[in-house]
Amino acid sequence: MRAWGFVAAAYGIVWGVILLYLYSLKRRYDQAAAELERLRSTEASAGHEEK
Amino acid sequence: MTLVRQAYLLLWKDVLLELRRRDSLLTMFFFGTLLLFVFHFSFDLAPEKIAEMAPALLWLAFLFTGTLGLAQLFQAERDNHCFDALLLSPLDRGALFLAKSGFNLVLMVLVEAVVIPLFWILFNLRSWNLLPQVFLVTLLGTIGFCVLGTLMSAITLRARARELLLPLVLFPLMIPVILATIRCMEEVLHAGHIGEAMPWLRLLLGFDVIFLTAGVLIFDWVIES
Amino acid sequence: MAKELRPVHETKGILGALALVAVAVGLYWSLVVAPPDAYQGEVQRIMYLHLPSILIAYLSYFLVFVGSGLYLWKREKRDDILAHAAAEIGVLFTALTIIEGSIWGRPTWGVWWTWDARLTLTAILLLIYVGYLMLRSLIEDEQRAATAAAVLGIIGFLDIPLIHMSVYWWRTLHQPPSILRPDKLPWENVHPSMLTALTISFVGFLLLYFYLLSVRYRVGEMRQEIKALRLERGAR
Amino acid sequence: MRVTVDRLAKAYGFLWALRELNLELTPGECIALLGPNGAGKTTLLKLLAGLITPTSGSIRFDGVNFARGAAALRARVGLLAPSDHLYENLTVRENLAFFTRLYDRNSAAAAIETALAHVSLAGRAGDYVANLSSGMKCRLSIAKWRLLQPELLLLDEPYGVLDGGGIDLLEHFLKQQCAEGSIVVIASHHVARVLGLCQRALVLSQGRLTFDEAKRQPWPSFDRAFGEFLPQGGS
Repeated sequence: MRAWGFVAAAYGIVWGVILLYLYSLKRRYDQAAAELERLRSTEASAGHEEK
Repeated sequence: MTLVRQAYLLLWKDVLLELRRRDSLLTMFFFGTLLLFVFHFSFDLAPEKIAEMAPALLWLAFLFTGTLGLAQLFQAERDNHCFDALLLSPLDRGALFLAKSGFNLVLMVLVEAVVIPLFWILFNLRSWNLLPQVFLVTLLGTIGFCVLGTLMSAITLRARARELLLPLVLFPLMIPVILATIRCMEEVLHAGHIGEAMPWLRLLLGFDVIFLTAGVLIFDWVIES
Repeated sequence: MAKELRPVHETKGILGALALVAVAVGLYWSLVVAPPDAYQGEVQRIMYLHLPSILIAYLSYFLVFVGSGLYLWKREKRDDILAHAAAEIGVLFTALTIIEGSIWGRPTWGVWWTWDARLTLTAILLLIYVGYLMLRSLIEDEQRAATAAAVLGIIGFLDIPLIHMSVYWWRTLHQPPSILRPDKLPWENVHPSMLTALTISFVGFLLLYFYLLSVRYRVGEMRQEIKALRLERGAR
Repeated sequence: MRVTVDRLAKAYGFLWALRELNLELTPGECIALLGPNGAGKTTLLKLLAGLITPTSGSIRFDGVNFARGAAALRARVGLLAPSDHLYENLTVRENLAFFTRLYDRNSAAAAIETALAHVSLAGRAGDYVANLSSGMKCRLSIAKWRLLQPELLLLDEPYGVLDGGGIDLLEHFLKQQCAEGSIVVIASHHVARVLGLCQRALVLSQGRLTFDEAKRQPWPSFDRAFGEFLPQGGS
């Protein structure tokens, strides 16, 4: 039964790390997407103000 | 032929500058001998053990002194924007690569020519007749080190904390050279000739040829103002 | 290379769903269906993670090499974004490979770490590509960072066969293969469902990998678009 | 050599240093490049010299794109930086020998001595460049480019460090270069000085080319385009 402990540790750590990475990726993705959205919308309005 | 002519011209310039300043050479000499003393005090070994440790210790010393040289490799070009002067000129960047690798090779070979005999003296080794072969192996390893080191020195040129970054990217890549030279030297010291370590010597040669070629071809893209 | 990726990240929702299914089936197969190994027992199940991870890592480094080469040649930003994304995920899977190997090694060899050729090689790979990521982050100017990284991406990949050779020779000369070596996996008498488990696991990892890569690539692409927009806004 | 600049743009980070620049330079022209600090003068010179790569657009010499790696084209362009681009720990003579060999030009000792005599540095040939004053370094640069004979010579604020004799030397050299068919571009804030020398003026303002005309004697359009950048009292 001790062997299953090692298997559980390996699977747990690997999928835990992958999930963590997925989470960080999602955060970066959302951050970039929001920034892009903000820039696009302000660009349109800023263009009007200047002209 | 332009490549060789320009490389020679640049090498001549660097050697001339080094003869005037002697910054790199002196610090490398001093550091190399200092390391021998540190090794001696930290591994207080029996004489027969030392012959076994010699290749690894020597290579450790060369690796550190060589990195010292690489960190200052483009120093002459940094003053007075001389790097721009070179970029402005019709210089083939491959020649710049050859010259800089060659210059570091000259520095390291000079240091090694002192440090290796000194090692034999300080650690009371008797196998003086094996020195030419030890030098030959060291030379092949040093070429590999300088070639790849110059490339890495050039790409870390504009990085923050470049003195720390350079060994960080360079050493893992140098593992074939480190292992091959140590194994060849061990075989030379043990058997008196290269003998069984021949495949290692071939690996070392292969490394030198591959990265020398890659460097000449790629350097054009490495260098940007 | 990046061009081929385009349709991939437009359909990355589907890709993600497929990856999820394949991973779930793979998990079921590796943990439940496949029988324990005759010699190693249950611990051998770690191999269903280990082998796909290392293959993915190598695939990643190959993509770094391709992206780097294309970037130096064509100077297209997207190739650099691809190389960066692949390097980051490659480092992730290399680290996972080492962790799995270590956990597998403890019951099998009795130690967490041994200077076995494979483990050493994987550790060196990790060092090289962590160096790659550090190099990127330590160069301020973006174009220079991309160029420097591309050079390291090419040189590093060219060096892998040499490192491989030297590390293997070094181990076989130094240390007789007295302990069980990981390349001595008992492939001769594998149970068919073990092979199936490995195959499904591998497909799952591959799908997951391309999903991660496409998302990471899109992040890089968006950051580039943000820069372009800022540039436009800062226009005088 | 004819230089064609087509829709050239260069960005640093989030800022455009230069935008949408079109330009045509013909052999024998001497051109003044004017504009306030930060207008993009140095950026334009660096782009023309090939030291930096454009963000977009192209520079062509006689129709050939001056992109990276074009060693043969680089040999035909010179950038005279007043006191830079010299090795401090080489002597005056060694510097000239190094650069003439690098450019594959006449590196004979006699040619170098003549060039040094021309800029009255013959007596300092054996001195290290580090021991020269900045005015002397500038004279040495003049000697260097006399030997290298570029077809496009770019100068970035050359007047600052030169004394009266030095300025005469420089202007004589530049006139001679133009007479031989080279293009000379001078970026400077000494408006009266450069306009005296040049036949054409370019004005850069905030990264854009706002003025490009041949010199005339009453020149109201220039005064209108450039007047705002001049200190009170004008040129």
